[in-house]
Amino acid sequence: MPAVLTVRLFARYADLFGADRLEIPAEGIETVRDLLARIRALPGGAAVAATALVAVNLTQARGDAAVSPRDEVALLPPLAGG
Amino acid sequence: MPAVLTVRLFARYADLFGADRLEIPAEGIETVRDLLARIRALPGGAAVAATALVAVNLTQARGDAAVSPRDEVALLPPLAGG
Amino acid sequence: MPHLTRARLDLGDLLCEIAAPERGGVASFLGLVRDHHEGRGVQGIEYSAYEPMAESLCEAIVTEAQARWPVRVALRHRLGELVVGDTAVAVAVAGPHRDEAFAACRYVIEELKRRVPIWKRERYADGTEQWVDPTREARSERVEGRGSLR
Amino acid sequence: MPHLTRARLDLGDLLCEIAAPERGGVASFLGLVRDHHEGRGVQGIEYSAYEPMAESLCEAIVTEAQARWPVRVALRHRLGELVVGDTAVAVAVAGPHRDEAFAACRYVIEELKRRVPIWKRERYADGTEQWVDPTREARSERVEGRGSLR
Repeated sequence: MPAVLTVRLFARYADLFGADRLEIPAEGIETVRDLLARIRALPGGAAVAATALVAVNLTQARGDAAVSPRDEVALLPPLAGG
Repeated sequence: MPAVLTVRLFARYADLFGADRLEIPAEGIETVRDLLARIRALPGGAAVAATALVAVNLTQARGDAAVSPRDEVALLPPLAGG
Repeated sequence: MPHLTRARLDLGDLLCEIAAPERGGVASFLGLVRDHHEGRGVQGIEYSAYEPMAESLCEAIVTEAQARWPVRVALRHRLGELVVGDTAVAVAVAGPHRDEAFAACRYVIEELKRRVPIWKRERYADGTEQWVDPTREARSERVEGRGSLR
Repeated sequence: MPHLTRARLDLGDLLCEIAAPERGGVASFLGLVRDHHEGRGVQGIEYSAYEPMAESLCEAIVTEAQARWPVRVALRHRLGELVVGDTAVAVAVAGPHRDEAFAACRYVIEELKRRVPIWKRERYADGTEQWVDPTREARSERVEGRGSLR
Protein backbone atom coordinates (compact mmCIF):
# COMPACT_ATOMS: atom_id res chain seq x y z
CA MET A 1 0.00 0.00 0.00
CA PRO A 2 1.58 3.33 -1.01
CA ALA A 3 2.03 5.84 1.81
CA VAL A 4 -0.50 8.68 2.05
CA LEU A 5 -0.49 12.05 3.72
CA THR A 6 -3.73 12.87 5.51
CA VAL A 7 -4.46 16.59 5.40
CA ARG A 8 -7.18 17.98 7.66
CA LEU A 9 -9.37 20.68 6.12
CA PHE A 10 -11.34 23.44 7.82
CA ALA A 11 -13.88 26.14 7.07
CA ARG A 12 -13.55 27.53 3.54
CA TYR A 13 -11.19 24.76 2.45
CA ALA A 14 -13.47 22.01 3.75
CA ASP A 15 -16.26 23.57 1.68
CA LEU A 16 -13.95 23.89 -1.34
CA PHE A 17 -13.08 20.19 -1.44
CA GLY A 18 -16.37 18.99 0.06
CA ALA A 19 -14.43 17.02 2.65
CA ASP A 20 -12.91 17.25 6.14
CA ARG A 21 -9.66 15.66 4.99
CA LEU A 22 -7.67 14.88 1.87
CA GLU A 23 -5.70 11.65 1.39
CA ILE A 24 -2.73 12.48 -0.79
CA PRO A 25 -0.13 9.98 -2.10
CA ALA A 26 3.05 10.88 -0.27
CA GLU A 27 5.40 10.06 -3.13
CA GLY A 28 7.38 13.11 -4.21
CA ILE A 29 6.23 15.22 -1.24
CA GLU A 30 9.09 16.15 1.08
CA THR A 31 8.10 19.56 2.37
CA VAL A 32 5.12 21.78 3.12
CA ARG A 33 5.83 23.59 -0.15
CA ASP A 34 5.61 20.34 -2.12
CA LEU A 35 2.36 19.48 -0.38
CA LEU A 36 0.80 22.86 -1.13
CA ALA A 37 1.75 22.59 -4.79
CA ARG A 38 0.09 19.16 -4.97
CA ILE A 39 -3.07 20.43 -3.28
CA ARG A 40 -3.26 23.45 -5.58
CA ALA A 41 -3.10 21.10 -8.59
CA LEU A 42 -6.21 19.20 -7.42
CA PRO A 43 -9.60 20.02 -8.98
CA GLY A 44 -10.71 23.26 -7.29
CA GLY A 45 -7.32 23.56 -5.63
CA ALA A 46 -6.39 26.78 -7.44
CA ALA A 47 -8.60 28.59 -4.89
CA VAL A 48 -6.08 27.63 -2.18
CA ALA A 49 -3.59 30.49 -1.74
CA ALA A 50 0.03 29.63 -2.58
CA THR A 51 0.79 31.17 0.83
CA ALA A 52 -1.91 29.21 2.67
CA LEU A 53 -1.07 28.30 6.27
CA VAL A 54 -0.12 24.71 6.94
CA ALA A 55 0.10 23.25 10.43
CA VAL A 56 2.29 20.21 11.12
CA ASN A 57 1.67 18.52 14.46
CA LEU A 58 -0.38 21.49 15.74
CA THR A 59 2.30 24.05 14.88
CA GLN A 60 2.33 26.45 11.96
CA ALA A 61 5.02 25.25 9.53
CA ARG A 62 7.18 27.10 7.00
CA GLY A 63 7.37 26.08 3.34
CA ASP A 64 10.66 24.23 3.82
CA ALA A 65 9.44 22.21 6.84
CA ALA A 66 9.40 18.45 6.27
CA VAL A 67 6.14 16.49 6.15
CA SER A 68 5.69 12.74 6.32
CA PRO A 69 2.73 10.35 6.61
CA ARG A 70 3.39 10.14 10.37
CA ASP A 71 2.63 13.85 10.87
CA GLU A 72 -0.74 15.43 11.65
CA VAL A 73 -1.05 17.91 8.81
CA ALA A 74 -3.74 20.60 8.44
CA LEU A 75 -4.49 23.22 5.78
CA LEU A 76 -5.70 26.42 7.43
CA PRO A 77 -7.77 29.14 5.73
CA PRO A 78 -7.11 32.75 6.81
CA LEU A 79 -7.68 32.96 10.57
CA ALA A 80 -10.76 34.85 11.74
CA GLY A 81 -11.07 34.33 15.48
CA GLY A 82 -12.24 36.96 17.94
CA MET B 1 -21.63 92.25 59.20
CA PRO B 2 -18.29 91.89 57.36
CA ALA B 3 -18.36 89.63 54.30
CA VAL B 4 -16.95 86.11 54.71
CA LEU B 5 -15.67 83.49 52.29
CA THR B 6 -16.88 79.99 53.08
CA VAL B 7 -14.29 77.40 52.11
CA ARG B 8 -15.29 73.74 52.02
CA LEU B 9 -12.71 71.27 53.33
CA PHE B 10 -12.24 67.59 52.49
CA ALA B 11 -10.25 64.55 53.55
CA ARG B 12 -6.81 65.46 54.90
CA TYR B 13 -7.61 69.17 55.10
CA ALA B 14 -10.87 68.57 56.98
CA ASP B 15 -8.82 66.56 59.51
CA LEU B 16 -6.14 69.26 59.63
CA PHE B 17 -8.56 72.03 60.63
CA GLY B 18 -10.99 69.75 62.44
CA ALA B 19 -13.84 71.18 60.40
CA ASP B 20 -15.78 70.70 57.14
CA ARG B 21 -15.57 74.37 56.28
CA LEU B 22 -13.66 77.54 57.13
CA GLU B 23 -15.29 80.96 57.41
CA ILE B 24 -12.69 83.52 56.38
CA PRO B 25 -13.14 87.32 56.43
CA ALA B 26 -13.18 88.33 52.77
CA GLU B 27 -11.41 91.66 53.25
CA GLY B 28 -8.16 91.77 51.29
CA ILE B 29 -8.88 88.53 49.41
CA GLU B 30 -9.32 89.08 45.70
CA THR B 31 -7.90 85.90 44.17
CA VAL B 32 -7.37 82.20 44.81
CA ARG B 33 -3.72 83.02 45.57
CA ASP B 34 -4.74 85.54 48.27
CA LEU B 35 -7.10 82.98 49.78
CA LEU B 36 -4.45 80.25 49.89
CA ALA B 37 -1.98 82.62 51.57
CA ARG B 38 -4.59 83.45 54.23
CA ILE B 39 -5.39 79.77 54.82
CA ARG B 40 -1.71 78.87 55.12
CA ALA B 41 -1.30 81.57 57.78
CA LEU B 42 -4.00 79.96 59.97
CA PRO B 43 -2.97 77.73 62.91
CA GLY B 44 -2.00 74.39 61.30
CA GLY B 45 -2.33 75.94 57.85
CA ALA B 46 1.36 75.53 56.98
CA ALA B 47 0.55 71.88 56.20
CA VAL B 48 -1.54 73.09 53.24
CA ALA B 49 0.63 73.07 50.11
CA ALA B 50 1.23 76.46 48.51
CA THR B 51 0.13 74.76 45.28
CA ALA B 52 -3.00 73.17 46.81
CA LEU B 53 -5.93 72.80 44.45
CA VAL B 54 -8.80 75.24 44.88
CA ALA B 55 -12.17 74.80 43.20
CA VAL B 56 -14.41 77.79 42.56
CA ASN B 57 -18.00 76.92 41.65
CA LEU B 58 -17.12 73.24 41.06
CA THR B 59 -14.25 74.04 38.70
CA GLN B 60 -10.53 73.92 39.45
CA ALA B 61 -9.29 77.51 39.59
CA ARG B 62 -5.87 79.04 38.90
CA GLY B 63 -4.06 81.29 41.38
CA ASP B 64 -5.14 84.48 39.63
CA ALA B 65 -8.84 83.52 39.46
CA ALA B 66 -11.15 85.86 41.37
CA VAL B 67 -13.02 84.68 44.48
CA SER B 68 -15.88 86.43 46.22
CA PRO B 69 -18.30 85.56 49.05
CA ARG B 70 -20.89 84.59 46.40
CA ASP B 71 -18.72 81.74 45.10
CA GLU B 72 -18.72 78.13 46.26
CA VAL B 73 -15.06 77.65 47.20
CA ALA B 74 -13.36 74.36 48.13
CA LEU B 75 -9.83 73.44 49.16
CA LEU B 76 -8.86 70.08 47.67
CA PRO B 77 -6.13 67.75 48.97
CA PRO B 78 -4.17 65.72 46.39
CA LEU B 79 -6.70 63.66 44.41
CA ALA B 80 -6.68 59.91 45.01
CA GLY B 81 -9.66 58.45 43.15
CA GLY B 82 -9.68 55.12 41.36
CA MET C 1 -10.54 25.23 32.08
CA PRO C 2 -10.50 24.70 28.30
CA HIS C 3 -10.26 27.95 26.35
CA LEU C 4 -12.78 26.86 23.72
CA THR C 5 -16.38 26.27 24.69
CA ARG C 6 -19.83 25.91 23.17
CA ALA C 7 -21.45 27.40 26.29
CA ARG C 8 -22.40 31.06 26.70
CA LEU C 9 -19.48 33.15 27.90
CA ASP C 10 -19.84 34.97 31.19
CA LEU C 11 -17.24 37.59 32.07
CA GLY C 12 -18.05 37.13 35.76
CA ASP C 13 -16.73 33.56 35.61
CA LEU C 14 -13.42 34.77 34.17
CA LEU C 15 -13.13 37.54 36.76
CA CYS C 16 -13.58 35.01 39.57
CA GLU C 17 -10.79 32.83 38.19
CA ILE C 18 -8.21 35.62 38.24
CA ALA C 19 -9.22 37.63 41.31
CA ALA C 20 -6.80 37.77 44.25
CA PRO C 21 -6.28 40.21 47.13
CA GLU C 22 -2.95 41.45 45.75
CA ARG C 23 -4.34 42.30 42.30
CA GLY C 24 -5.91 45.74 42.13
CA GLY C 25 -6.24 46.33 38.38
CA VAL C 26 -8.50 44.24 36.16
CA ALA C 27 -8.76 44.91 32.42
CA SER C 28 -11.07 42.92 30.21
CA PHE C 29 -12.20 42.68 26.63
CA LEU C 30 -15.33 41.18 25.11
CA GLY C 31 -15.83 40.63 21.40
CA LEU C 32 -19.55 40.50 20.58
CA VAL C 33 -21.37 39.52 17.38
CA ARG C 34 -22.30 42.75 15.59
CA ASP C 35 -25.39 43.28 13.44
CA HIS C 36 -23.39 44.39 10.41
CA HIS C 37 -20.08 43.80 8.64
CA GLU C 38 -18.72 45.56 5.57
CA GLY C 39 -22.10 47.19 4.97
CA ARG C 40 -24.14 43.96 5.16
CA GLY C 41 -26.73 43.08 7.78
CA VAL C 42 -25.53 40.14 9.89
CA GLN C 43 -27.93 37.77 11.67
CA GLY C 44 -25.45 35.38 13.22
CA ILE C 45 -22.00 33.80 13.06
CA GLU C 46 -20.91 30.19 13.18
CA TYR C 47 -17.48 29.79 14.79
CA SER C 48 -15.36 26.69 14.24
CA ALA C 49 -11.76 25.82 15.11
CA TYR C 50 -8.97 23.35 14.62
CA GLU C 51 -9.60 22.52 18.22
CA PRO C 52 -6.44 20.81 19.54
CA MET C 53 -4.21 23.42 17.89
CA ALA C 54 -6.43 26.32 18.99
CA GLU C 55 -6.48 25.07 22.59
CA SER C 56 -2.74 24.69 22.63
CA LEU C 57 -2.15 28.17 21.16
CA CYS C 58 -4.61 29.82 23.57
CA GLU C 59 -2.73 28.23 26.44
CA ALA C 60 0.61 29.38 24.96
CA ILE C 61 -0.64 32.96 24.62
CA VAL C 62 -1.91 33.01 28.21
CA THR C 63 1.43 31.66 29.40
CA GLU C 64 3.36 34.24 27.37
CA ALA C 65 1.32 37.11 28.83
CA GLN C 66 1.76 35.80 32.37
CA ALA C 67 5.53 35.50 31.84
CA ARG C 68 5.87 38.99 30.39
CA TRP C 69 3.73 40.83 32.95
CA PRO C 70 2.96 40.06 36.65
CA VAL C 71 -0.66 39.16 35.84
CA ARG C 72 -3.18 36.35 35.79
CA VAL C 73 -5.09 35.87 32.52
CA ALA C 74 -8.37 34.14 31.69
CA LEU C 75 -9.23 33.59 28.00
CA ARG C 76 -12.31 31.97 26.50
CA HIS C 77 -13.54 31.69 22.89
CA ARG C 78 -16.95 30.38 21.98
CA LEU C 79 -17.64 27.94 19.13
CA GLY C 80 -20.89 27.04 17.35
CA GLU C 81 -23.86 29.16 16.27
CA LEU C 82 -23.95 32.66 17.76
CA VAL C 83 -26.51 35.41 17.26
CA VAL C 84 -26.14 39.20 17.35
CA GLY C 85 -25.09 40.38 20.81
CA ASP C 86 -23.57 37.04 21.86
CA THR C 87 -20.05 37.13 23.27
CA ALA C 88 -17.60 35.37 20.93
CA VAL C 89 -14.42 35.98 22.89
CA ALA C 90 -13.66 37.10 26.45
CA VAL C 91 -10.30 38.08 27.95
CA ALA C 92 -9.81 39.14 31.56
CA VAL C 93 -6.51 40.13 33.14
CA ALA C 94 -5.79 40.96 36.76
CA GLY C 95 -2.55 42.52 37.93
CA PRO C 96 -1.18 44.72 40.67
CA HIS C 97 -1.68 47.87 38.55
CA ARG C 98 -3.63 48.95 35.52
CA ASP C 99 -0.70 49.42 33.11
CA GLU C 100 0.19 45.73 33.12
CA ALA C 101 -3.46 44.67 33.06
CA PHE C 102 -4.24 46.76 29.98
CA ALA C 103 -1.03 45.77 28.18
CA ALA C 104 -1.53 42.06 28.78
CA CYS C 105 -5.22 42.18 27.84
CA ARG C 106 -4.37 43.87 24.57
CA TYR C 107 -1.57 41.38 23.90
CA VAL C 108 -3.84 38.38 24.41
CA ILE C 109 -6.61 39.53 22.09
CA GLU C 110 -4.16 40.61 19.35
CA GLU C 111 -2.23 37.33 19.49
CA LEU C 112 -5.44 35.31 19.51
CA LYS C 113 -6.59 37.02 16.32
CA ARG C 114 -3.18 36.64 14.72
CA ARG C 115 -2.31 33.04 15.63
CA VAL C 116 -5.25 30.91 16.77
CA PRO C 117 -6.94 28.72 14.10
CA ILE C 118 -10.56 29.81 14.49
CA TRP C 119 -12.91 30.64 11.63
CA LYS C 120 -16.28 32.29 11.28
CA ARG C 121 -19.06 32.02 8.75
CA GLU C 122 -21.44 34.97 8.75
CA ARG C 123 -25.15 34.54 8.09
CA TYR C 124 -26.61 37.63 6.43
CA ALA C 125 -30.09 39.15 6.55
CA ASP C 126 -30.60 38.16 2.90
CA GLY C 127 -30.15 34.47 3.73
CA THR C 128 -26.66 34.08 2.24
CA GLU C 129 -23.56 32.99 4.17
CA GLN C 130 -19.84 33.65 3.79
CA TRP C 131 -16.56 32.71 5.43
CA VAL C 132 -14.88 35.81 6.81
CA ASP C 133 -11.38 36.50 5.46
CA PRO C 134 -9.66 39.33 7.36
CA THR C 135 -6.64 39.24 5.00
CA ARG C 136 -8.88 40.00 2.02
CA GLU C 137 -10.58 42.85 3.93
CA ALA C 138 -7.23 44.37 4.86
CA ARG C 139 -6.23 44.29 1.17
CA SER C 140 -9.45 45.83 -0.08
CA GLU C 141 -9.33 48.50 2.63
CA ARG C 142 -5.84 49.43 1.46
CA VAL C 143 -6.99 49.66 -2.15
CA GLU C 144 -10.01 51.76 -1.20
CA GLY C 145 -7.83 53.97 0.99
CA ARG C 146 -5.45 54.65 -1.87
CA GLY C 147 -8.29 55.59 -4.23
CA SER C 148 -10.05 57.97 -1.84
CA LEU C 149 -9.36 61.62 -1.23
CA ARG C 150 -9.55 61.41 2.56
CA MET D 1 -27.33 57.17 36.52
CA PRO D 2 -25.14 59.04 38.99
CA HIS D 3 -21.45 58.16 38.67
CA LEU D 4 -20.87 58.06 42.43
CA THR D 5 -22.57 55.44 44.52
CA ARG D 6 -22.40 53.81 47.93
CA ALA D 7 -23.77 50.54 46.52
CA ARG D 8 -21.61 47.61 45.41
CA LEU D 9 -20.41 48.01 41.83
CA ASP D 10 -21.43 45.36 39.33
CA LEU D 11 -19.68 45.34 35.96
CA GLY D 12 -22.66 43.52 34.46
CA ASP D 13 -24.88 46.55 35.11
CA LEU D 14 -22.46 48.81 33.26
CA LEU D 15 -22.19 46.38 30.34
CA CYS D 16 -25.99 46.34 29.98
CA GLU D 17 -26.11 50.13 29.82
CA ILE D 18 -23.70 50.37 26.88
CA ALA D 19 -24.54 47.24 24.87
CA ALA D 20 -26.01 47.68 21.41
CA PRO D 21 -26.14 45.46 18.29
CA GLU D 22 -23.76 47.70 16.34
CA ARG D 23 -21.05 47.65 19.04
CA GLY D 24 -18.76 44.64 18.80
CA GLY D 25 -15.85 45.62 21.04
CA VAL D 26 -16.21 46.11 24.79
CA ALA D 27 -13.24 47.08 26.95
CA SER D 28 -13.55 47.48 30.68
CA PHE D 29 -11.50 48.28 33.74
CA LEU D 30 -12.06 47.53 37.40
CA GLY D 31 -10.02 49.02 40.23
CA LEU D 32 -10.20 46.79 43.30
CA VAL D 33 -9.05 47.37 46.88
CA ARG D 34 -5.70 45.61 47.28
CA ASP D 35 -4.40 43.99 50.45
CA HIS D 36 -1.19 46.04 50.46
CA HIS D 37 0.17 49.47 49.54
CA GLU D 38 3.76 50.68 49.74
CA GLY D 39 4.71 47.62 51.70
CA ARG D 40 1.96 47.93 54.33
CA GLY D 41 -0.91 45.49 54.86
CA VAL D 42 -4.24 47.15 53.98
CA GLN D 43 -7.55 46.06 55.51
CA GLY D 44 -9.87 48.53 53.88
CA ILE D 45 -10.28 51.96 52.28
CA GLU D 46 -12.75 54.74 52.95
CA TYR D 47 -13.53 56.73 49.81
CA SER D 48 -15.01 60.23 49.99
CA ALA D 49 -15.58 62.93 47.38
CA TYR D 50 -16.50 66.53 46.80
CA GLU D 51 -19.66 65.06 45.38
CA PRO D 52 -21.21 67.74 43.15
CA MET D 53 -17.85 68.53 41.55
CA ALA D 54 -16.93 64.85 41.19
CA GLU D 55 -20.28 64.03 39.55
CA SER D 56 -19.93 66.90 37.15
CA LEU D 57 -16.35 65.95 36.21
CA CYS D 58 -17.22 62.26 35.72
CA GLU D 59 -20.00 63.32 33.37
CA ALA D 60 -17.59 65.65 31.53
CA ILE D 61 -15.02 62.87 31.10
CA VAL D 62 -17.64 60.46 29.76
CA THR D 63 -18.85 63.12 27.32
CA GLU D 64 -15.30 63.86 26.18
CA ALA D 65 -14.60 60.18 25.49
CA GLN D 66 -17.85 59.77 23.59
CA ALA D 67 -17.05 62.85 21.48
CA ARG D 68 -13.52 61.71 20.68
CA TRP D 69 -14.34 58.06 19.83
CA PRO D 70 -17.51 56.44 18.43
CA VAL D 71 -18.24 54.70 21.74
CA ARG D 72 -20.63 54.52 24.65
CA VAL D 73 -19.11 54.79 28.13
CA ALA D 74 -20.34 53.79 31.59
CA LEU D 75 -18.37 55.00 34.64
CA ARG D 76 -19.04 54.36 38.30
CA HIS D 77 -17.00 55.12 41.44
CA ARG D 78 -17.91 53.80 44.85
CA LEU D 79 -17.83 55.88 48.07
CA GLY D 80 -17.83 54.80 51.72
CA GLU D 81 -16.12 51.95 53.52
CA LEU D 82 -14.64 49.27 51.24
CA VAL D 83 -12.79 46.09 52.14
CA VAL D 84 -10.08 44.17 50.27
CA GLY D 85 -11.43 42.82 46.98
CA ASP D 86 -14.24 45.37 46.68
CA THR D 87 -14.52 47.24 43.40
CA ALA D 88 -13.76 50.95 43.88
CA VAL D 89 -14.10 52.06 40.26
CA ALA D 90 -15.60 50.49 37.13
CA VAL D 91 -15.32 51.71 33.54
CA ALA D 92 -16.94 49.97 30.58
CA VAL D 93 -16.73 51.11 26.97
CA ALA D 94 -18.48 49.66 23.93
CA GLY D 95 -17.61 50.60 20.37
CA PRO D 96 -17.66 49.19 16.88
CA HIS D 97 -14.07 47.92 17.21
CA ARG D 98 -11.57 47.17 19.94
CA ASP D 99 -9.08 49.98 19.21
CA GLU D 100 -11.57 52.69 20.12
CA ALA D 101 -12.92 50.73 23.06
CA PHE D 102 -9.46 50.25 24.61
CA ALA D 103 -8.39 53.85 23.92
CA ALA D 104 -11.54 55.35 25.42
CA CYS D 105 -11.45 53.04 28.45
CA ARG D 106 -7.88 54.04 29.18
CA TYR D 107 -8.70 57.72 28.70
CA VAL D 108 -11.58 57.61 31.17
CA ILE D 109 -9.66 55.94 33.99
CA GLU D 110 -6.60 58.19 33.53
CA GLU D 111 -8.70 61.38 33.48
CA LEU D 112 -10.70 60.21 36.49
CA LYS D 113 -7.52 59.76 38.49
CA ARG D 114 -6.12 63.07 37.31
CA ARG D 115 -9.15 65.35 37.66
CA VAL D 116 -11.95 64.00 39.85
CA PRO D 117 -11.98 65.13 43.52
CA ILE D 118 -12.11 61.77 45.29
CA TRP D 119 -9.98 60.82 48.28
CA LYS D 120 -9.16 57.62 50.08
CA ARG D 121 -8.11 56.84 53.62
CA GLU D 122 -6.41 53.48 54.02
CA ARG D 123 -6.93 51.34 57.12
CA TYR D 124 -3.86 49.22 57.86
CA ALA D 125 -3.47 45.85 59.52
CA ASP D 126 -1.75 47.55 62.51
CA GLY D 127 -4.88 49.64 63.21
CA THR D 128 -3.54 52.95 61.90
CA GLU D 129 -5.08 54.97 59.06
CA GLN D 130 -3.70 57.38 56.49
CA TRP D 131 -4.92 59.60 53.65
CA VAL D 132 -3.35 58.48 50.39
CA ASP D 133 -1.35 61.13 48.55
CA PRO D 134 -0.33 59.95 45.05
CA THR D 135 1.71 63.13 44.47
CA ARG D 136 3.91 62.34 47.46
CA GLU D 137 4.36 58.73 46.28
CA ALA D 138 5.36 59.87 42.80
CA ARG D 139 7.98 62.18 44.34
CA SER D 140 9.43 59.53 46.61
CA GLU D 141 9.48 57.01 43.75
CA ARG D 142 11.45 59.49 41.67
CA VAL D 143 13.92 60.10 44.47
CA GLU D 144 14.37 56.38 45.08
CA GLY D 145 14.77 55.78 41.34
CA ARG D 146 17.55 58.37 41.13
CA GLY D 147 19.44 56.81 44.01
CA SER D 148 19.27 53.23 42.77
CA LEU D 149 21.60 51.49 40.35
CA ARG D 150 18.85 49.84 38.28
